[in-house]
Amino acid sequence: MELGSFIIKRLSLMVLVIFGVLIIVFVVTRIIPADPVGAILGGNAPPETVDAMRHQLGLDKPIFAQLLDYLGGIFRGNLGNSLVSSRPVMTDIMEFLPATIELAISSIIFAVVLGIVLGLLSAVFRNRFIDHFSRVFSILGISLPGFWLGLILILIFYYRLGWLPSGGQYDMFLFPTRTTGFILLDAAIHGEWDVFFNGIKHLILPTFILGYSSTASIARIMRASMLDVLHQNYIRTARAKGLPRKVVILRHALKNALIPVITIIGLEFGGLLSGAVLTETIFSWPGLGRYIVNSLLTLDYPAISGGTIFIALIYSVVNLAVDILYAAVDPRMRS
Amino acid sequence: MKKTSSAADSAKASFFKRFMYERGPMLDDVKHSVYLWKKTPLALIGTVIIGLFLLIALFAPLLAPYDPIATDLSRKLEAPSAAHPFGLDQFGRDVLSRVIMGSRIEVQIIFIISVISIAIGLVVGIVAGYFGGVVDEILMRITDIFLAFPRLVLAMAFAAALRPTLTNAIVAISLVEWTVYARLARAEAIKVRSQPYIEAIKAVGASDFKIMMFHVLPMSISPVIVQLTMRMGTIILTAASLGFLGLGAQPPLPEWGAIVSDGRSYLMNNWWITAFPGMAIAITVLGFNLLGDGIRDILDPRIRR
Amino acid sequence: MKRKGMGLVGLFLLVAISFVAAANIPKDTLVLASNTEIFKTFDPGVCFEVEPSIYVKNIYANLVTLRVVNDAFTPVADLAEKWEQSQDGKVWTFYLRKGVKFANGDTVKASDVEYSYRRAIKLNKSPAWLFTDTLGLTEDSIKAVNDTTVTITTNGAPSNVVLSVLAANIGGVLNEKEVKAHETNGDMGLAWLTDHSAGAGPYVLKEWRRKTQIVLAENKNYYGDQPAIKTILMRDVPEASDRYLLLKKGDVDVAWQITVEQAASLRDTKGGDVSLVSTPAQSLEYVAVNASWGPFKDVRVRQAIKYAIDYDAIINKVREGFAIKNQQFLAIGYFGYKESNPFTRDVAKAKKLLADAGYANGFEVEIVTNESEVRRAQAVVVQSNLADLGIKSSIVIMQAAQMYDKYRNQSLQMIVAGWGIDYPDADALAKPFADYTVKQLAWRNAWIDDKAAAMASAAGKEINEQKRAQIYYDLVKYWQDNGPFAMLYQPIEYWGIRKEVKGYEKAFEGYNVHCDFTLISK
Amino acid sequence: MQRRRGDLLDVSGLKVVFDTYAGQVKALNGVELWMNHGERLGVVGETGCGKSVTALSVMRLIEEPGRITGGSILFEDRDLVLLPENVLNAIRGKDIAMIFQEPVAALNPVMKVGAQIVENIECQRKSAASVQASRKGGPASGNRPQGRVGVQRISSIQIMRDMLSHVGLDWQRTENLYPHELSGGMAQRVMIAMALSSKPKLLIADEPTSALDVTIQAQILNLLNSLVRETQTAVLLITHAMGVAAQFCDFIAVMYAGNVVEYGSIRVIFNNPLHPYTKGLLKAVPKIGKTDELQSIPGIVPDLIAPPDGCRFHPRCPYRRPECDKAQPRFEPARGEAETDRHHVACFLYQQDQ
Repeated sequence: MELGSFIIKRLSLMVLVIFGVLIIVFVVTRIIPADPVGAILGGNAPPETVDAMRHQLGLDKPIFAQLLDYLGGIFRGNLGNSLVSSRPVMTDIMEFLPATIELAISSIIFAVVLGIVLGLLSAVFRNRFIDHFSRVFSILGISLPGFWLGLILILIFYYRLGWLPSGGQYDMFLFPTRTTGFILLDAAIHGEWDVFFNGIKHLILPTFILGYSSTASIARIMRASMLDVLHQNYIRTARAKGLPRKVVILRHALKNALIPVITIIGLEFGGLLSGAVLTETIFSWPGLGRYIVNSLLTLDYPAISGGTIFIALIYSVVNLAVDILYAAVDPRMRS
Repeated sequence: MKKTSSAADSAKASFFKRFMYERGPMLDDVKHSVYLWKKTPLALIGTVIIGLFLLIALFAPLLAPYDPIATDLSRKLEAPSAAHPFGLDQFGRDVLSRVIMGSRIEVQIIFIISVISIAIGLVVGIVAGYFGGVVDEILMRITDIFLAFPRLVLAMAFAAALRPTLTNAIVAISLVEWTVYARLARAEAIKVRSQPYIEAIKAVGASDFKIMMFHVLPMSISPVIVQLTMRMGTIILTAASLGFLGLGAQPPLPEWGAIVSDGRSYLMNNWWITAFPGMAIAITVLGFNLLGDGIRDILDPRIRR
Repeated sequence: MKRKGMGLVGLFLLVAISFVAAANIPKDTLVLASNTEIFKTFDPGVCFEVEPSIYVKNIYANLVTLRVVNDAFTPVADLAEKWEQSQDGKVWTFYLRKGVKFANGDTVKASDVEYSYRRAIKLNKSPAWLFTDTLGLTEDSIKAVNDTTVTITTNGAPSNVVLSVLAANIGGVLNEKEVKAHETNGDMGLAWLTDHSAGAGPYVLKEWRRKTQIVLAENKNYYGDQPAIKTILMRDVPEASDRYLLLKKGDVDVAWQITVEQAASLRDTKGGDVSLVSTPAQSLEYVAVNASWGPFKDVRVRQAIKYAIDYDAIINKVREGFAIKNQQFLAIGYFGYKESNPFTRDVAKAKKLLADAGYANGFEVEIVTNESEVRRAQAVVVQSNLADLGIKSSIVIMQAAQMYDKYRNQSLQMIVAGWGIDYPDADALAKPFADYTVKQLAWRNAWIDDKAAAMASAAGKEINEQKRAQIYYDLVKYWQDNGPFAMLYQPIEYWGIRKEVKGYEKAFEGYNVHCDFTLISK
Repeated sequence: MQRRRGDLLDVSGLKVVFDTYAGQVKALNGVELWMNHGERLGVVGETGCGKSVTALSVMRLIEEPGRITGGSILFEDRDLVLLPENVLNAIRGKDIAMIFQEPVAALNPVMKVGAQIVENIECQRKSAASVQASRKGGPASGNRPQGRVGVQRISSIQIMRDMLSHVGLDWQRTENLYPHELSGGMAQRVMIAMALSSKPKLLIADEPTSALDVTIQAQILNLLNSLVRETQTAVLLITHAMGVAAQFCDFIAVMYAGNVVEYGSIRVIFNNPLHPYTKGLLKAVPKIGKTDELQSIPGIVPDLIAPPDGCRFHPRCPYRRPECDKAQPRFEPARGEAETDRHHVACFLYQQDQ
């Protein structure tokens, strides 16, 4: 019941924020210095064609009318047509979104599982080898530029060793049946196990590159949080009960230590979405991140606004989910 | 004469004693910090790295053996040699010189972004926290809106919209970074506002501006600085990422991310173009992270005890 | 429980890794690696980009097509088996080949031609000006007389121009019935044709997974010989280094858009599994100055710039030799082309010209170019060349969209750019480069020269070939002396290919005006 | 080995140090105290004198960077200092239970309080079973109910509910609450219910009332009093309030800077305090009906990193003698007191061989 009202409050806040997001995105796309028409027509088109195109896109209207058009369009689920692909931006996004979500989910699972395990071991075996290893691993994770590391890993694992593919979602000559757009899910649904395992193989490097820095942050937070929790009075109480160390750690410390970790999973997801932009570029991943980068480079403003709005939307929804999860895990949050 | 001087001495001594006594806890604190510093070798390594980084940036024109922008196409893509330890790039420029001169750009990026984002963050945070109510609500919702974007994505959008140059990348990152400090400053301002002495100062007739300036601001600075050292690594990475995507510094500026981006087509045959600037980014960010970790550990009461 | 889970995950990964064994590329399949971002549509009425045009040409048949004969483009029959021109040269009649079928089995009729051309004009997309401006067509200009005869009424453009335009993408013939079946909201099939095909060319578009791959399959109903390559798969690989790696590892047959350095290393290493194919490109690289801006108003300053540039360094170093020196606006092999390269780097001469113009101490100028690596490198060379004259220049890199926007407004001082040829006729070059009234390059650089404009215009209308050639010859001379352009070179296109690929060279001989996948085999 | 002075607990010569940045904090410097089954011993002293450290040491709950460097803690027949962790776990919670100063913080914030009590009951069952198994039916220990392995969880829940009712809480309302939903007093009742649910032989109460409102303090003490009276549980009460100790305990150990300076029955401590520190402490306690000014002990608690040589109290001691900073006074029985009062003191004023 309390949780319900919390969710409602949080949701209404999110609606407000999303509205702000729309305005910011509009402003951003309208301060673009170049005439997007140049982007569509390329270098050879004569000025008459350019003017016609401007009119066609409604760019000759006053700015306020453009804003209304834009907001009206969005509320009807119409993000406009991409200047580059000439397709509705919504169609483009729906085509590229599953790949990004697939990569993001696989990375966040990787990051959360490995991060928590490393952080936990690190705190429990403080100043032992595993702690030093995990800390070095973590500090490198947040220090190494992913775009650079990615290039190097391709060189090693694809070119030198030949163990992993260099990029893409699956090998060529595979023509996966598509239902949902999620390669692995579709492959599983249709029993195309060659596609499934091929997809997994293609996921390994990008997942590592994308998830590494999150793994590192989560491990660091987990370690600090665990060390903090281990000093709490209730841990002493648990020990005073005569519970074995393992039980004290897993039953009493872990859940408490996870609470701050949960809050940063939301933030880390933002980091993942940011990172996806780079990772997708390096690993030829057909996702939304690359779509946005290309839109930015070609100043395809409907695509920029659509893509950014979607990313912000996903991020907000994930943060909402994390907040709810947080409330569900920590009883103190509920009242 | 002698007497007076000794009196002065003793006055001085007593002043010193009093000073020491009053500042005792603070000095203990400093001692403690130095102790913790020494005890965490990683923080020490971080300090050394950042020290070197700053020195290199400071003396870059003296250290760089060649002009980082001068091209010599006849010698392009030469492998590392004694004369050019990091090799030559696709324009025949000395990679070492570019990396060294690049450190200046990184320092510039960090410095300007810090100043801008802290300035915005402090103003927004302090005003929101100090006044509370509707002002707080509005400012914090604006902050939330900025936080609703993954940082790099928003920075990319700003950078592209403003058109990609180093300056604009700096502005773009600042526009994204300030939220961090706004939240910190707000928390501090709320803490300070509820202190009884603020009521007293108000009763005496101090203006809101004065209170914010002389009482809230100083309290907010130190958590902001701590946060800053921890975010510097991220700032460099963000700037480098923008550079890598072609949305940041533009050639021939030797910004490290841009160098990696430019050289990535040469990765296979001419690894040195990307390897060295990439390592420079990694090491510098590592240094900042180690330093930030150290500072956090030292100031964190939980770890202190 | 937990341990079992871990074991499962481990097993899973092992199985996944064991699928590593690379699939060999079948004999009847050609795999290309390219950055496919440039692909926006496969609609012949819309598509106007270089690489996608090649695909469109292999999917759609036109009335006529171009072949390279003796190094020059020559129109040859395609869907039309013969054609004739009226006395005044304005009305063209085309007679269609009989029994030709579209890929879906429908017969190609004159009404399909009429529909396709009218559609292109009505859509008024990027290439539409070729029909409307160059040929002066309106919707009424195209008429299907009967099932196999179609007439086209032009503005009297020279026959080479007309046939070249008809052979371009926009002249691709669509299956009217199929397109109409896929119309949504009266868009004339615009949405559907973006990623579907309805043509009569040797291939059909089988699949386009954006940012993943583009797959062409043979058209079983093609009227000509069935191609040796049944499937052409283009993998989207945005990074040049990845493309090169894939090629070297044999995971692709051909790599497009590799860097000049990679290309040079392929060219210089003989006898490997990978070699290089190259052909002159249908484009020109140039440096241009704004003739209405400050010092560049003076023709001597413009000439000084032309003598300052180190053309050889750009050709041999920046392009690694993948360029042909060509200092006029006519491309090699084009009507009226005669080799004419009067400019070489001569700092003394350039300095004297500057001093005569009153700029002995130089001036400051902004050089604009776009993100392309080669362009940037060229700008850097030009920058240092200008520095030798005392001209201080700064390089501003803009995104293409922004650069063209400013360029159109005549608001750039100096630019390093290129011009892709729209159709293979001298007219497609002379007008943009010399005739400011068409508001193309001459206009953008504010070179308002009525004499040059008049000559370009006259040449465009002249039906007598000898006279026409003479006008171009004079125009080139006048333009080289007075114009705002320093032509750097005509690029050479190149591709890295595996040794088992045969006939690629022949197929890409006419790149990008003409390119025929059916000539490739393995 | 010296004679056991108490049949339940005998702490002797207990030394604990903490390694910190500034040096080694010598927190306990040879603590001496003992008690029999069912007795109540109060440990009093100023903040930082080592009371809580003593309590934690008995449970062997001293954590890094602290460690026990000497002495023994005999509990019944075993020296807790020497026992391995797994054997200790069988004693903790079962034979010795503990309640803490800040009851809310001492409860796991993400577990319902009922579950936390049940956990304790189950834990004791398991360890009882394993102890019995390891002892192969050796002497069954004391007054605990005989648990069997696999006893239904239901019965644990029942015990939990009984215990909650016992400490005056409505179990229906309380068992599903989280710690943050409890007041301090309720939380301490929960802690008491938890601690006593296993019927321990010794309950260590570390300042159980200090963090509570004054009115609640009395309630909790009364509750504790009645409960331990019923079960004859021995209590080691750590407190800084002499009054509380006087009300509740049979014996008192006065601690100063890591040492027990005086030990004895309530009667002797209050009527015949010997150690100057005890005297000072008593003067600092307000008494109803007396108008004397409250006296505080001049000076501050010494720095335990570099404690004063000799008797640690000597810098503040009004009766300081020359030998006081030379050596540590021995902890010896006071002369002329009844054996049952166990009056011991560590002060040169009363040193016998002088």
